[in-house]
Amino acid sequence: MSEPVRIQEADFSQDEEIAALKVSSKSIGGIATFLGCARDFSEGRDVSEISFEAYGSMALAEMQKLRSEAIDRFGLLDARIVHRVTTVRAGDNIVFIAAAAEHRAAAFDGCRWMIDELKQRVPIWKKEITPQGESWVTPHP
Amino acid sequence: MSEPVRIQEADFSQDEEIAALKVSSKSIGGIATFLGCARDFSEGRDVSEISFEAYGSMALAEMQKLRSEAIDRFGLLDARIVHRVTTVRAGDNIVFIAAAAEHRAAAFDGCRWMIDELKQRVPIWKKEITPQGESWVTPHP
Amino acid sequence: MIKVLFFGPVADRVQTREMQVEFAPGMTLHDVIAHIGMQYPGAFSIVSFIAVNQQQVHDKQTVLHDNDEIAFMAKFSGG
Amino acid sequence: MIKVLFFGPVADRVQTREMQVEFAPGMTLHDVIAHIGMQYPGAFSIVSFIAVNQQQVHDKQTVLHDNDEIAFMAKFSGG
Repeated sequence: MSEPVRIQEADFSQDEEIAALKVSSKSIGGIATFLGCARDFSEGRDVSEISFEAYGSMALAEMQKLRSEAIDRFGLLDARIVHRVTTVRAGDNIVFIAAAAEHRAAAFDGCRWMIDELKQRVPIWKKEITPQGESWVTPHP
Repeated sequence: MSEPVRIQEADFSQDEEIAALKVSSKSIGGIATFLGCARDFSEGRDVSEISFEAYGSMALAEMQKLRSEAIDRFGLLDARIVHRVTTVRAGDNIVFIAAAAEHRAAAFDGCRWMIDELKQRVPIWKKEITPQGESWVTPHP
Repeated sequence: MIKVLFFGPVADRVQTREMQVEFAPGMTLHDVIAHIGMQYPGAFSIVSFIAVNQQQVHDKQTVLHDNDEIAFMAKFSGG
Repeated sequence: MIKVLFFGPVADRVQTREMQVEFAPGMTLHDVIAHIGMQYPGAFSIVSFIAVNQQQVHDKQTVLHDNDEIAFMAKFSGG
Protein backbone atom coordinates (compact mmCIF):
# COMPACT_ATOMS: atom_id res chain seq x y z
CA MET A 1 0.00 0.00 0.00
CA SER A 2 1.43 3.40 -0.96
CA GLU A 3 1.84 6.16 1.63
CA PRO A 4 -1.16 8.51 1.94
CA VAL A 5 1.07 11.59 1.52
CA ARG A 6 3.68 11.59 -1.21
CA ILE A 7 5.89 13.80 -3.36
CA GLN A 8 6.92 11.96 -6.50
CA GLU A 9 8.01 12.37 -10.10
CA ALA A 10 5.77 9.60 -11.41
CA ASP A 11 2.15 9.99 -12.40
CA PHE A 12 -0.52 8.48 -10.13
CA SER A 13 -3.78 6.60 -10.62
CA GLN A 14 -6.99 7.90 -9.05
CA ASP A 15 -8.37 4.36 -9.01
CA GLU A 16 -5.40 3.17 -6.96
CA GLU A 17 -5.63 6.12 -4.54
CA ILE A 18 -9.37 5.58 -4.08
CA ALA A 19 -8.87 1.84 -3.54
CA ALA A 20 -6.25 2.62 -0.87
CA LEU A 21 -8.65 5.07 0.83
CA LYS A 22 -11.46 2.56 0.90
CA VAL A 23 -9.33 0.01 2.72
CA SER A 24 -9.23 2.32 5.74
CA SER A 25 -12.95 2.16 6.54
CA LYS A 26 -16.22 0.53 5.55
CA SER A 27 -18.08 3.60 6.81
CA ILE A 28 -17.09 5.83 3.90
CA GLY A 29 -20.17 7.28 2.22
CA GLY A 30 -18.48 9.91 0.10
CA ILE A 31 -15.06 10.68 -1.32
CA ALA A 32 -14.34 14.13 -2.73
CA THR A 33 -11.23 14.52 -4.83
CA PHE A 34 -9.40 17.33 -6.50
CA LEU A 35 -7.07 16.75 -9.41
CA GLY A 36 -4.90 19.67 -10.51
CA CYS A 37 -3.66 19.44 -14.08
CA ALA A 38 -1.41 21.49 -16.35
CA ARG A 39 -3.26 23.89 -18.64
CA ASP A 40 -2.02 24.93 -22.06
CA PHE A 41 -2.19 28.61 -21.28
CA SER A 42 -1.85 30.93 -18.33
CA GLU A 43 -2.87 34.59 -18.28
CA GLY A 44 -3.02 34.72 -22.05
CA ARG A 45 0.34 33.08 -22.80
CA ASP A 46 0.85 29.64 -24.28
CA VAL A 47 2.54 27.31 -21.84
CA SER A 48 4.32 24.32 -23.28
CA GLU A 49 5.69 22.85 -20.04
CA ILE A 50 5.49 23.45 -16.30
CA SER A 51 8.40 22.48 -14.12
CA PHE A 52 8.14 22.01 -10.34
CA GLU A 53 10.69 22.34 -7.60
CA ALA A 54 10.15 21.52 -3.93
CA TYR A 55 11.89 21.88 -0.60
CA GLY A 56 11.29 18.17 -0.32
CA SER A 57 11.70 17.42 3.40
CA MET A 58 9.70 20.46 4.51
CA ALA A 59 7.04 20.01 1.80
CA LEU A 60 6.41 16.43 2.82
CA ALA A 61 6.21 17.34 6.52
CA GLU A 62 3.75 20.18 5.74
CA MET A 63 1.60 17.89 3.61
CA GLN A 64 1.52 15.30 6.41
CA LYS A 65 0.47 18.00 8.89
CA LEU A 66 -2.15 19.23 6.44
CA ARG A 67 -3.65 15.75 6.13
CA SER A 68 -3.79 15.24 9.92
CA GLU A 69 -5.30 18.67 10.48
CA ALA A 70 -7.95 18.06 7.80
CA ILE A 71 -8.88 14.68 9.31
CA ASP A 72 -9.31 16.30 12.75
CA ARG A 73 -10.98 19.50 11.61
CA PHE A 74 -13.55 17.92 9.27
CA GLY A 75 -13.97 14.53 10.94
CA LEU A 76 -12.66 12.73 7.86
CA LEU A 77 -12.27 8.96 7.84
CA ASP A 78 -9.13 9.23 5.72
CA ALA A 79 -7.35 11.55 3.29
CA ARG A 80 -4.56 11.42 0.72
CA ILE A 81 -2.31 14.08 -0.84
CA VAL A 82 0.02 13.39 -3.76
CA HIS A 83 2.07 16.09 -5.50
CA ARG A 84 4.26 15.49 -8.51
CA VAL A 85 7.60 17.30 -8.69
CA THR A 86 8.81 16.98 -12.25
CA THR A 87 8.21 18.64 -15.62
CA VAL A 88 4.71 18.25 -17.04
CA ARG A 89 2.92 19.18 -20.27
CA ALA A 90 -0.67 20.29 -20.93
CA GLY A 91 -3.15 17.75 -19.62
CA ASP A 92 -0.69 16.06 -17.25
CA ASN A 93 -1.56 15.51 -13.60
CA ILE A 94 0.10 17.71 -10.98
CA VAL A 95 -1.63 17.22 -7.64
CA PHE A 96 -4.25 14.88 -6.21
CA ILE A 97 -6.22 15.42 -3.02
CA ALA A 98 -8.85 13.03 -1.67
CA ALA A 99 -11.05 13.31 1.40
CA ALA A 100 -13.22 10.42 2.58
CA ALA A 101 -16.06 10.91 5.06
CA GLU A 102 -19.32 9.38 6.15
CA HIS A 103 -21.22 12.17 4.43
CA ARG A 104 -20.50 14.35 1.45
CA ALA A 105 -20.42 17.78 3.13
CA ALA A 106 -17.35 16.92 5.22
CA ALA A 107 -15.66 15.27 2.24
CA PHE A 108 -16.11 18.37 0.05
CA ASP A 109 -15.15 20.82 2.79
CA GLY A 110 -12.07 18.81 3.77
CA CYS A 111 -10.90 18.34 0.19
CA ARG A 112 -11.26 22.01 -0.68
CA TRP A 113 -9.54 23.11 2.52
CA MET A 114 -6.57 20.83 1.81
CA ILE A 115 -5.91 22.16 -1.69
CA ASP A 116 -6.40 25.77 -0.54
CA GLU A 117 -3.99 25.26 2.36
CA LEU A 118 -1.51 23.29 0.26
CA LYS A 119 -1.12 26.27 -2.04
CA GLN A 120 -0.49 28.53 0.98
CA ARG A 121 1.70 26.32 3.11
CA VAL A 122 3.66 23.79 1.09
CA PRO A 123 7.07 24.89 -0.24
CA ILE A 124 6.71 23.99 -3.91
CA TRP A 125 7.33 26.36 -6.81
CA LYS A 126 6.26 26.16 -10.42
CA LYS A 127 7.99 27.57 -13.46
CA GLU A 128 6.16 28.01 -16.74
CA ILE A 129 8.07 27.30 -19.90
CA THR A 130 6.61 29.19 -22.86
CA PRO A 131 7.82 29.74 -26.42
CA GLN A 132 8.96 33.19 -25.17
CA GLY A 133 11.03 31.83 -22.29
CA GLU A 134 10.72 30.60 -18.72
CA SER A 135 9.28 32.31 -15.69
CA TRP A 136 8.50 31.40 -12.10
CA VAL A 137 4.83 31.71 -11.28
CA THR A 138 3.97 34.46 -8.82
CA PRO A 139 0.84 33.45 -6.97
CA HIS A 140 -2.04 35.87 -6.66
CA PRO A 141 -2.54 37.27 -3.17
CA MET B 1 -15.58 7.01 -25.65
CA SER B 2 -18.35 6.42 -23.12
CA GLU B 3 -21.26 8.86 -22.79
CA PRO B 4 -20.70 11.62 -20.20
CA VAL B 5 -24.03 10.84 -18.49
CA ARG B 6 -24.92 7.21 -17.81
CA ILE B 7 -27.07 4.92 -15.70
CA GLN B 8 -25.57 1.47 -15.58
CA GLU B 9 -25.33 -1.72 -13.54
CA ALA B 10 -21.59 -2.09 -14.00
CA ASP B 11 -18.94 -0.45 -11.88
CA PHE B 12 -16.92 2.39 -13.37
CA SER B 13 -13.29 3.52 -13.28
CA GLN B 14 -12.39 7.03 -12.15
CA ASP B 15 -9.24 6.90 -14.26
CA GLU B 16 -11.31 6.21 -17.37
CA GLU B 17 -13.81 8.97 -16.57
CA ILE B 18 -11.02 11.48 -15.93
CA ALA B 19 -9.25 10.47 -19.14
CA ALA B 20 -12.50 11.02 -21.05
CA LEU B 21 -12.95 14.46 -19.44
CA LYS B 22 -9.44 15.53 -20.31
CA VAL B 23 -9.98 14.81 -23.99
CA SER B 24 -12.55 17.60 -24.12
CA SER B 25 -10.14 20.46 -23.40
CA LYS B 26 -6.47 21.28 -22.85
CA SER B 27 -7.50 24.25 -20.72
CA ILE B 28 -8.56 22.16 -17.72
CA GLY B 29 -6.69 23.28 -14.60
CA GLY B 30 -8.78 21.44 -12.03
CA ILE B 31 -11.16 18.49 -11.82
CA ALA B 32 -13.31 18.03 -8.72
CA THR B 33 -14.99 14.68 -8.30
CA PHE B 34 -17.44 13.13 -5.91
CA LEU B 35 -17.69 9.39 -5.44
CA GLY B 36 -20.63 8.09 -3.44
CA CYS B 37 -20.12 4.65 -1.94
CA ALA B 38 -22.19 2.20 0.08
CA ARG B 39 -21.59 2.36 3.82
CA ASP B 40 -21.92 -0.60 6.14
CA PHE B 41 -24.36 1.16 8.43
CA SER B 42 -27.08 3.75 8.29
CA GLU B 43 -28.65 5.46 11.28
CA GLY B 44 -27.30 2.86 13.64
CA ARG B 45 -28.41 -0.26 11.73
CA ASP B 46 -26.10 -2.64 9.90
CA VAL B 47 -26.70 -2.57 6.18
CA SER B 48 -25.59 -5.60 4.22
CA GLU B 49 -26.77 -4.50 0.76
CA ILE B 50 -28.29 -1.48 -0.94
CA SER B 51 -30.49 -1.96 -3.95
CA PHE B 52 -31.33 0.81 -6.42
CA GLU B 53 -34.29 1.32 -8.70
CA ALA B 54 -34.68 4.11 -11.27
CA TYR B 55 -37.30 5.56 -13.57
CA GLY B 56 -34.67 5.07 -16.24
CA SER B 57 -35.79 7.31 -19.10
CA MET B 58 -36.65 10.24 -16.84
CA ALA B 59 -33.57 9.78 -14.63
CA LEU B 60 -31.24 9.87 -17.63
CA ALA B 61 -32.97 12.96 -19.06
CA GLU B 62 -32.73 14.74 -15.68
CA MET B 63 -29.06 13.85 -15.32
CA GLN B 64 -28.36 15.19 -18.82
CA LYS B 65 -30.18 18.43 -17.96
CA LEU B 66 -28.25 18.64 -14.71
CA ARG B 67 -24.93 18.34 -16.53
CA SER B 68 -25.84 21.03 -19.08
CA GLU B 69 -27.09 23.37 -16.38
CA ALA B 70 -23.93 22.88 -14.32
CA ILE B 71 -21.70 23.59 -17.35
CA ASP B 72 -23.60 26.83 -18.04
CA ARG B 73 -24.02 27.95 -14.45
CA PHE B 74 -20.43 27.39 -13.32
CA GLY B 75 -18.62 27.88 -16.63
CA LEU B 76 -17.33 24.31 -16.57
CA LEU B 77 -15.27 22.96 -19.45
CA ASP B 78 -16.89 19.54 -19.10
CA ALA B 79 -18.71 17.33 -16.60
CA ARG B 80 -19.69 13.69 -16.16
CA ILE B 81 -22.37 11.93 -14.12
CA VAL B 82 -22.57 8.15 -13.71
CA HIS B 83 -25.08 6.39 -11.44
CA ARG B 84 -25.21 2.66 -10.88
CA VAL B 85 -28.59 0.98 -10.62
CA THR B 86 -28.01 -2.45 -9.20
CA THR B 87 -27.44 -4.05 -5.80
CA VAL B 88 -24.25 -3.04 -4.01
CA ARG B 89 -22.44 -4.00 -0.81
CA ALA B 90 -20.38 -1.95 1.66
CA GLY B 91 -17.52 -0.19 -0.09
CA ASP B 92 -19.02 -0.48 -3.59
CA ASN B 93 -19.32 2.56 -5.83
CA ILE B 94 -22.77 4.09 -6.35
CA VAL B 95 -22.43 7.45 -8.07
CA PHE B 96 -19.64 9.45 -9.69
CA ILE B 97 -19.70 13.15 -10.48
CA ALA B 98 -16.85 15.08 -12.09
CA ALA B 99 -16.56 18.76 -12.92
CA ALA B 100 -13.66 20.14 -14.97
CA ALA B 101 -12.86 23.84 -15.07
CA GLU B 102 -9.99 26.22 -15.70
CA HIS B 103 -9.77 26.96 -11.97
CA ARG B 104 -10.60 24.97 -8.88
CA ALA B 105 -13.37 27.13 -7.40
CA ALA B 106 -15.72 26.49 -10.33
CA ALA B 107 -14.83 22.79 -10.37
CA PHE B 108 -15.68 22.38 -6.67
CA ASP B 109 -18.84 24.50 -6.84
CA GLY B 110 -20.10 22.72 -9.96
CA CYS B 111 -19.36 19.24 -8.61
CA ARG B 112 -21.08 19.89 -5.30
CA TRP B 113 -24.09 21.47 -6.98
CA MET B 114 -24.52 18.46 -9.26
CA ILE B 115 -24.57 15.89 -6.45
CA ASP B 116 -26.89 18.07 -4.33
CA GLU B 117 -29.28 18.54 -7.27
CA LEU B 118 -29.05 14.91 -8.33
CA LYS B 119 -30.38 13.85 -4.95
CA GLN B 120 -33.28 16.31 -5.30
CA ARG B 121 -34.20 15.87 -8.94
CA VAL B 122 -33.30 12.44 -10.27
CA PRO B 123 -35.91 9.68 -9.89
CA ILE B 124 -33.82 6.97 -8.25
CA TRP B 125 -34.73 5.14 -5.04
CA LYS B 126 -32.57 3.12 -2.68
CA LYS B 127 -33.61 0.23 -0.50
CA GLU B 128 -31.45 -0.89 2.41
CA ILE B 129 -31.24 -4.59 3.08
CA THR B 130 -30.36 -5.29 6.71
CA PRO B 131 -30.32 -8.49 8.77
CA GLN B 132 -33.69 -7.28 10.14
CA GLY B 133 -35.29 -6.87 6.72
CA GLU B 134 -35.56 -4.41 3.86
CA SER B 135 -36.66 -0.81 3.82
CA TRP B 136 -36.81 2.03 1.33
CA VAL B 137 -34.73 5.00 2.35
CA THR B 138 -36.68 8.12 3.21
CA PRO B 139 -34.50 11.11 2.48
CA HIS B 140 -34.08 13.82 5.07
CA PRO B 141 -35.79 17.08 4.20
CA MET C 1 -54.81 4.48 -23.06
CA ILE C 2 -52.85 6.25 -20.33
CA LYS C 3 -49.84 4.32 -19.05
CA VAL C 4 -49.35 4.71 -15.28
CA LEU C 5 -45.98 3.79 -13.74
CA PHE C 6 -44.99 3.11 -10.14
CA PHE C 7 -41.47 2.78 -8.76
CA GLY C 8 -39.71 1.77 -5.57
CA PRO C 9 -41.73 2.35 -2.41
CA VAL C 10 -44.89 3.35 -4.32
CA ALA C 11 -44.73 0.21 -6.49
CA ASP C 12 -44.39 -1.89 -3.33
CA ARG C 13 -47.60 -0.42 -1.92
CA VAL C 14 -49.60 -0.60 -5.16
CA GLN C 15 -48.13 -4.07 -5.70
CA THR C 16 -47.65 -3.42 -9.37
CA ARG C 17 -45.24 -1.39 -11.47
CA GLU C 18 -47.58 -0.43 -14.28
CA MET C 19 -51.26 -0.12 -15.10
CA GLN C 20 -53.37 1.18 -17.96
CA VAL C 21 -56.18 3.70 -17.59
CA GLU C 22 -58.77 4.20 -20.33
CA PHE C 23 -58.25 7.58 -22.01
CA ALA C 24 -61.20 9.97 -22.37
CA PRO C 25 -61.00 13.35 -24.15
CA GLY C 26 -60.64 16.27 -21.71
CA MET C 27 -59.23 14.01 -19.02
CA THR C 28 -56.94 15.75 -16.51
CA LEU C 29 -54.19 14.54 -14.24
CA HIS C 30 -56.61 15.09 -11.37
CA ASP C 31 -59.01 12.55 -12.85
CA VAL C 32 -56.32 9.85 -12.92
CA ILE C 33 -55.21 10.67 -9.37
CA ALA C 34 -58.82 10.46 -8.15
CA HIS C 35 -59.35 7.19 -10.00
CA ILE C 36 -56.21 5.40 -8.77
CA GLY C 37 -55.76 7.23 -5.47
CA MET C 38 -59.10 5.93 -4.26
CA GLN C 39 -57.98 2.34 -4.79
CA TYR C 40 -54.54 2.80 -3.20
CA PRO C 41 -54.71 5.56 -0.60
CA GLY C 42 -51.75 4.10 1.32
CA ALA C 43 -49.56 4.31 -1.77
CA PHE C 44 -50.60 7.84 -2.63
CA SER C 45 -49.79 9.11 0.85
CA ILE C 46 -46.07 8.79 -0.02
CA VAL C 47 -46.32 10.23 -3.54
CA SER C 48 -44.23 13.43 -3.60
CA PHE C 49 -43.68 13.87 -7.34
CA ILE C 50 -45.75 13.28 -10.44
CA ALA C 51 -44.33 13.19 -13.95
CA VAL C 52 -46.21 13.26 -17.25
CA ASN C 53 -44.06 11.99 -20.13
CA GLN C 54 -40.91 12.11 -17.95
CA GLN C 55 -41.45 15.75 -16.97
CA GLN C 56 -42.40 16.78 -13.45
CA VAL C 57 -45.87 18.30 -13.34
CA HIS C 58 -47.22 20.38 -10.46
CA ASP C 59 -50.59 21.40 -11.89
CA LYS C 60 -53.20 18.71 -11.35
CA GLN C 61 -55.45 20.38 -13.94
CA THR C 62 -52.94 19.40 -16.64
CA VAL C 63 -54.92 18.00 -19.57
CA LEU C 64 -53.80 14.56 -20.69
CA HIS C 65 -53.46 13.14 -24.16
CA ASP C 66 -53.92 9.61 -25.37
CA ASN C 67 -50.80 7.46 -24.78
CA ASP C 68 -49.41 9.80 -22.11
CA GLU C 69 -47.12 8.18 -19.53
CA ILE C 70 -47.73 9.18 -15.92
CA ALA C 71 -45.43 8.29 -13.01
CA PHE C 72 -46.33 8.56 -9.33
CA MET C 73 -43.14 8.81 -7.31
CA ALA C 74 -42.00 8.88 -3.69
CA LYS C 75 -39.22 11.22 -2.62
CA PHE C 76 -36.04 10.42 -4.49
CA SER C 77 -33.18 8.79 -2.59
CA GLY C 78 -30.51 8.26 -5.23
CA GLY C 79 -26.86 9.24 -4.98
CA MET D 1 28.16 25.47 10.27
CA ILE D 2 24.76 26.79 9.28
CA LYS D 3 23.39 25.31 6.06
CA VAL D 4 21.49 27.86 3.96
CA LEU D 5 19.14 26.62 1.21
CA PHE D 6 17.60 28.43 -1.75
CA PHE D 7 14.85 27.17 -4.02
CA GLY D 8 13.09 28.11 -7.25
CA PRO D 9 13.05 31.83 -7.97
CA VAL D 10 15.32 32.67 -5.02
CA ALA D 11 17.90 30.08 -6.10
CA ASP D 12 17.87 31.56 -9.61
CA ARG D 13 18.70 35.01 -8.25
CA VAL D 14 21.35 33.85 -5.80
CA GLN D 15 22.68 31.52 -8.52
CA THR D 16 23.24 28.74 -6.04
CA ARG D 17 21.03 26.31 -4.16
CA GLU D 18 23.06 25.99 -1.00
CA MET D 19 25.73 27.78 0.99
CA GLN D 20 27.43 27.38 4.37
CA VAL D 21 27.70 30.13 6.95
CA GLU D 22 30.16 29.89 9.83
CA PHE D 23 28.33 29.31 13.10
CA ALA D 24 29.01 31.57 16.08
CA PRO D 25 27.43 31.13 19.51
CA GLY D 26 24.50 33.51 20.08
CA MET D 27 23.98 33.97 16.34
CA THR D 28 20.41 34.89 15.36
CA LEU D 29 18.43 34.48 12.17
CA HIS D 30 18.78 38.23 11.74
CA ASP D 31 22.57 37.89 11.60
CA VAL D 32 22.37 35.40 8.73
CA ILE D 33 19.84 37.54 6.86
CA ALA D 34 22.07 40.58 7.24
CA HIS D 35 25.11 38.63 6.11
CA ILE D 36 23.58 37.05 2.99
CA GLY D 37 20.98 39.70 2.23
CA MET D 38 23.68 42.29 1.76
CA GLN D 39 25.32 40.17 -0.93
CA TYR D 40 22.06 39.32 -2.76
CA PRO D 41 19.56 42.14 -2.20
CA GLY D 42 17.69 41.26 -5.44
CA ALA D 43 17.12 37.72 -4.23
CA PHE D 44 15.97 38.77 -0.77
CA SER D 45 13.39 41.16 -2.17
CA ILE D 46 11.27 38.13 -3.18
CA VAL D 47 11.79 36.14 0.03
CA SER D 48 8.39 35.74 1.68
CA PHE D 49 9.03 32.80 4.02
CA ILE D 50 11.96 31.66 6.12
CA ALA D 51 12.26 28.20 7.63
CA VAL D 52 14.66 26.96 10.27
CA ASN D 53 14.97 23.19 10.31
CA GLN D 54 11.90 22.84 8.03
CA GLN D 55 9.69 24.95 10.28
CA GLN D 56 8.51 28.40 9.27
CA VAL D 57 9.93 31.08 11.51
CA HIS D 58 8.60 34.62 11.81
CA ASP D 59 10.83 35.97 14.57
CA LYS D 60 14.16 37.19 13.19
CA GLN D 61 15.58 37.20 16.71
CA THR D 62 15.38 33.38 16.72
CA VAL D 63 18.66 32.06 18.11
CA LEU D 64 20.41 29.56 15.86
CA HIS D 65 22.27 26.41 16.77
CA ASP D 66 25.20 24.76 15.06
CA ASN D 67 24.11 22.63 12.07
CA ASP D 68 20.77 24.40 11.71
CA GLU D 69 19.27 24.40 8.22
CA ILE D 70 17.81 27.71 7.04
CA ALA D 71 15.73 28.12 3.87
CA PHE D 72 14.90 31.44 2.23
CA MET D 73 11.79 31.00 0.10
CA ALA D 74 9.67 32.96 -2.36
CA LYS D 75 5.88 32.69 -2.26
CA PHE D 76 4.80 29.11 -2.83
CA SER D 77 3.15 28.25 -6.14
CA GLY D 78 2.54 24.52 -5.91
CA GLY D 79 -0.71 22.73 -6.61
